[in-house]
Amino acid sequence: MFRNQYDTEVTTWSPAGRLFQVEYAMEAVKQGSAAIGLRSKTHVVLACVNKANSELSSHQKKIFKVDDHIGVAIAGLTADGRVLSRYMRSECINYNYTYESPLPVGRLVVQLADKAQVCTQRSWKRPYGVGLLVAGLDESGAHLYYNCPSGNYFEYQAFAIGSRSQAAKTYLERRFENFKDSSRDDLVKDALIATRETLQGEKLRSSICTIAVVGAGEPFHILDQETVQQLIDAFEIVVDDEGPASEPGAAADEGAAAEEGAGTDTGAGTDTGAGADQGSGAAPMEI
Amino acid sequence: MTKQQANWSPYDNNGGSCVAIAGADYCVIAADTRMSTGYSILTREYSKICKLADKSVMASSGFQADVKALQKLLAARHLIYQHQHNKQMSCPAMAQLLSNTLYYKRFFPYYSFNVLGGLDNEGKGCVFTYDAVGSYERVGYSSQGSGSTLIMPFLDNQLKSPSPLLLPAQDAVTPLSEAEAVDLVKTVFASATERDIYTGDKLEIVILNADGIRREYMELRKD
Amino acid sequence: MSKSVVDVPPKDGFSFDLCRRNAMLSDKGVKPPSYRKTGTTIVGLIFQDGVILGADTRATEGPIVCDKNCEKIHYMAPNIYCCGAGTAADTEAVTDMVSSQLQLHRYHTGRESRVVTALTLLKKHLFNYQGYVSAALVLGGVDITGPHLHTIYPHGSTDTLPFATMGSGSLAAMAIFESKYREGLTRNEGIQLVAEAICSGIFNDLGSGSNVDICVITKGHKEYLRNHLLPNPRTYVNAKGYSFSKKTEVLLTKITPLKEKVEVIEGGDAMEE
Amino acid sequence: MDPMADLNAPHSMGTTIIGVTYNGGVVLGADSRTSTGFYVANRASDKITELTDNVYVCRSGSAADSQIVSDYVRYFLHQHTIQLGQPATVKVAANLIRLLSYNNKNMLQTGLIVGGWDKYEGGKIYGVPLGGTLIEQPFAIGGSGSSYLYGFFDQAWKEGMTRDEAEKLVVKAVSLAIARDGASGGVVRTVTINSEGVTRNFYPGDQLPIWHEELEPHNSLLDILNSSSPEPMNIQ
Amino acid sequence: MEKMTLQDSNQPNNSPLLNSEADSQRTLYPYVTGTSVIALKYKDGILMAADMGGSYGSTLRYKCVERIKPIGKHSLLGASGELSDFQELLRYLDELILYDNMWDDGNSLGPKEVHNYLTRVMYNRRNKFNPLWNSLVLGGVKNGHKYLGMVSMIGVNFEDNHVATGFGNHLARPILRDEWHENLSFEDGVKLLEKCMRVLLYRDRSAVNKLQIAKITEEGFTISQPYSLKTFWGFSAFQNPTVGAEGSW
Amino acid sequence: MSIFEYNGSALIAMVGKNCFAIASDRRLGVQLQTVATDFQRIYKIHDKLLIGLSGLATDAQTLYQRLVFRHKLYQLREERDMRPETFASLVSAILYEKRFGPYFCQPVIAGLSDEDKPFICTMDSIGAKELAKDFVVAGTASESLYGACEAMFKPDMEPEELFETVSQALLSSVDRDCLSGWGGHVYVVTPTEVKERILKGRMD
Repeated sequence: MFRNQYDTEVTTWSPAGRLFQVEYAMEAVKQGSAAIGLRSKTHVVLACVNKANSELSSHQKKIFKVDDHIGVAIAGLTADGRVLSRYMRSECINYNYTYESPLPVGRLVVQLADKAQVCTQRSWKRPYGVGLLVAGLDESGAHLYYNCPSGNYFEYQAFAIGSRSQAAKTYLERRFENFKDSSRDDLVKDALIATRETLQGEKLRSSICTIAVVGAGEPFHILDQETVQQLIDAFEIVVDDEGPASEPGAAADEGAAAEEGAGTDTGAGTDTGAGADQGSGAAPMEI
Repeated sequence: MTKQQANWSPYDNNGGSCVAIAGADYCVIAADTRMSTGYSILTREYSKICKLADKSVMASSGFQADVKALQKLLAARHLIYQHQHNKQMSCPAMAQLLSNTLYYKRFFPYYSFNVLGGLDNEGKGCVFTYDAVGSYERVGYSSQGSGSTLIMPFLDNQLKSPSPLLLPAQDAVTPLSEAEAVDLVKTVFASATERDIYTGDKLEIVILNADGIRREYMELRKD
Repeated sequence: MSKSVVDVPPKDGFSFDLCRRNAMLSDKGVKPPSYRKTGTTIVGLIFQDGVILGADTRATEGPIVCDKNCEKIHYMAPNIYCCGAGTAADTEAVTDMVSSQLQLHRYHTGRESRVVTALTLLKKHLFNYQGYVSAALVLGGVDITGPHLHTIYPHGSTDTLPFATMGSGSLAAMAIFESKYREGLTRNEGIQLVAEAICSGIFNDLGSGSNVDICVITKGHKEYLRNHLLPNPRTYVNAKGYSFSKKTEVLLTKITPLKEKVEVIEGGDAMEE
Repeated sequence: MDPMADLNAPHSMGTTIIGVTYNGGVVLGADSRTSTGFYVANRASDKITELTDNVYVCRSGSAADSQIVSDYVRYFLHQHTIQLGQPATVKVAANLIRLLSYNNKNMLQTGLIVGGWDKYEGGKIYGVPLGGTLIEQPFAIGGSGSSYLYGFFDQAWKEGMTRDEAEKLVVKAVSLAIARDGASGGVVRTVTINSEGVTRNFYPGDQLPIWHEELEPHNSLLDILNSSSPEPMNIQ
Repeated sequence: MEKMTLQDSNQPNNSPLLNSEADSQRTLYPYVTGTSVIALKYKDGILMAADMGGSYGSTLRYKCVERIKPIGKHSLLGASGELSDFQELLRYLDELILYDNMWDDGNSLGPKEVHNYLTRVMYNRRNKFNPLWNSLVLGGVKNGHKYLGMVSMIGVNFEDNHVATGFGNHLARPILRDEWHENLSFEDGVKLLEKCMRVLLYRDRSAVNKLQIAKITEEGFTISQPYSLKTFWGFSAFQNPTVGAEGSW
Repeated sequence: MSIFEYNGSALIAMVGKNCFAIASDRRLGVQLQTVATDFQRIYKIHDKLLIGLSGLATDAQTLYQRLVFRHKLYQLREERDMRPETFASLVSAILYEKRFGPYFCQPVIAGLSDEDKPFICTMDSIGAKELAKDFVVAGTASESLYGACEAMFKPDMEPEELFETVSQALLSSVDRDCLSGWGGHVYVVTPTEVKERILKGRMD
């Protein structure tokens, strides 16, 4: 990114039709440590990498429970994320008060996106510098959404945001077709592997990642560290054993995924496209 | 044209009685399930007991719409508390919240008569009893609602707690075992149903102890 | 002290000497007392050989049941009975009064009382008090002209019906009658239907409760089925019973043996002799 | 909203009562509903009461008051008949009613229509509304249902009807009032009095004419569903 | 110390707070009113019955008022009480359902949600001393769950297997409590409702002999054409009540 | 305030095996102020017939005088004591006579009839009799008493057990009623003796 005369106001267009302030905000998302989400028909798993600011500090919380059926993982400005998740919580509580039923995930996501959009159109406001992966369950099934600072939102089968998320995305793109029918535990395992991808060689430990699950019969909750460590230990052994052997198969999967990518992902064809776009570095604002 | 219907009242009394008894390591909360207005029964199966948190349960009688609003408000407040503090509210905390919530409507009160029962931080049973505008007290046992005047003397007789003025302060919990307490609750409700027309149909008993929460039902007179 | 205060049995009618004082009290904001009501479901129907009357047995005072098994089917004459709803004292008194008038009338004429006679006496009394004597009655009986069933309202109006209900449970009972009554019921069907109507009042109206009383009157015969059904037993009795943890403290005891009294009387007799 | 609220209200007859003269006598008509508040206490009451063999009265207003008035008048008329040795005239009956109504106007809430036949004046109708005014009329209507009938009678009544015409008119009028007045309902009763005596007629509630926005009754919706098209219920 | 008991709230008009009848917008007493609505659960869903009368005081002024309306895909609403308030409420619900449909996301408001919404509306209006003068019955089926609930004018709400408003609570529910069971077929359900409606017709002064029965199942709702019920007046005691005892009544 | 609450009172009568107990509290108040702490509410009509009068104390005393008078007349005329049933009818008639201007007084009558069968009865202030087989209560604490008695009553109690039950019911009930209290006054009547006891209770 470069500085130019069109990027000082959020409401100022560039001649190329871009809003640089908004794009900068989306850059903030990329700065944040990675957050990953993936879903099956019945479950959604969120995972994130915990990165402490300094050796001396603890890491910041990046996964928030919104309601029993909704949770978010954030990447970017944690402070903004906190505010937004508080907003989402109160929306859920209000909806529940009026209808005594859970707020459909999609509707919450739209409301959230609308809220973000307002900040892209007011000169005295600043776009939120946070991307949110919204995981939720409603009567139409499990959902995973990505809300970005521009006010856009996308539904995904699986997605990753934040720094070094590309590696995770590559892994997910390779495997996402299986997710739809995979079990909860497999989903968690995939989430952990994807998380490991973003670590670039650093060893995956429960202390640097957080996992949360929501699904049928299972209210949104963050897995405690011990459980996560056990899971990691379990599959690290397996992966160590199977790792090399599974590699070729995985490569074949990748090819298939690339071919079918746009077509197969039900109900989210365009979204996958957008994901691909983003992967290639274009601004995801065209939609 | 008759104008007699114009006498509109924002309150109604939907009747019912509630009892709570605190023991050393348990708490029993009970209420009947009759909902009535005037001389007619609206439904025979309306639970007056509401679980507010893992270790606090409220039983309320009075005006059902107010009770419902109160329960919903407390549920929402408790959710916010959980989000903020990442834990369940303790029973004494809930007791204070309930009091504040009731007093907030001092001049257009919730017409609800509540007992709050639960386990405190030490796992001891606790019962809080309220008036409609939030005055409350921690006691060893209490009853509220249309049959409370019938129930209270017998509870006094069986469970009389030490005077709150004694020094050093003594525990208000009752000396009964859990099974005895449940039995006592059944007796007082069977007795109250004999004489109070607004109490009846079915008794719902909620028992809180270290193992968690348990529900029991017993049939009452249906007339 | 005027002689009327320390009285011999009153001639007739009510005494109003406390009215002014009580009115003064209620002017000062003292609430007038509430009386024992029989919230009540009472019903009656005509079947093929006569009349069946039915009643519940609950008496209430506000929200409290003060009598769980009271009698609401009052005797009027050997062939006439009357169910009462409303203020308990009024129904009791008005039926007692009329039944004694009927008795006298029978002594006088030597004939069986007629239902219309009872009806007229009742409505006359109630109309006189313009609804202040609040008795709502279902009057039934069989006389020389056949079976009759009437309802009498507190203001003194009366109706003649093949099936009738009164009291706070009258709607619940009427719902049963309106959907099931037909002409020419047999005795058993009639009892069954009356019991059903009373039960409907017992279970749907809070002012009515406890047991079902039934009275069957046929030509020259009557049968009073007190507590025909007992549908509401107490649901729970503690097996062990309760003990009292602390005995009551007695300050003073005074014992008066009653034997002595008997002796005194005997002594008196002895003296007389 | 509580419909039980006034169940203890005095039991009154929001009523439709009608008296009509025709060329040989009179026809009296009434509905049969007695209500306390919104509850129908009696759906088949008889509001046309015999005073003597040749004079009847239609009662409206408080049931207790109208019953007591007619009880007294019947008693007086019986005495009167015995003393005179011949039937009382309609006028005498009407006057007795007037007397009671007028002298106790603060106590009584009742409006009555007296109708009958006597050999001196033939068929006569007298209205005695609240307060005790006595008015001889060719036809009289009363009760709460009468407010729906003034226009109809102004249009439909004519002098010198036959007995059949008069009876039809009365039944039609009462059924019209039943259709519009919630306080009137049930069956239609008529009493025809002429030189030959008295005839009572009974028109049950399910055989009354059908008026605006009313439908032919059925046993059950199921009958309609079975008889009509295979389409079970018309889907909206 | 004295505890607040509020036992005397039967006379709330003593409080100046509750006595502000000056505001003219609110329904102080009903003008055009509908009488009872009855509804019950049956084997496949919900059946609801209401007559079509609109009373104006004691005048039966309108006889073609539909008091049962569908709300969204899954619910039926029946109303007794002031009809203008009912219409206002339908307007709210139309908006609610329209907004709900506009999401087009596969989620929709079921009977439970609508019932709860209605409860909130009624309760809020009573809190403002401006009640909607209605008793509402809400029934519906969604995802195999039958739902039947009621809301009163002041927000009292509950669910049951059968409900009735107004006079129905006194005259119909005794019959329903006696005869209702889980596995009622459609035919038996209709017959039971008709039995209740007939009793109401005999005994409720403002009932009109023209009614509709509506049903709602998983497949959708249907509302019957208006029709009338046969009534019975043939008891000999009705023909001549005073036979054998002239001078009685 | 209801006029019945002016002086405050609690009355109870209970049946045991061939015996009965009748008990009252001892407080006389003027609304919330206590005036006397040894007030008598239970009066003897004859050895085996007692009447307790709750409600307005002035009416209770007047009524008692009238009843004694009528009973004495009866004794003179009949040369015997009234049976409890007869006496109850008499009280009922006297009360109903003032239907429209009643004594603010609710009586509890307890007696042993000729065959030593216990008889208890209460009525409202206009004489609607309630004959019970187990217990009857009256006064400002009546609701509490109903509740207590329903839970404590057992059929066929012996005199001492009956005394204990009545006393416990009375004391625990008046403790929940601020208008009655200050101990209790209990009569247990068996065919052979009348045992009158004064109970210690809370004095507030």
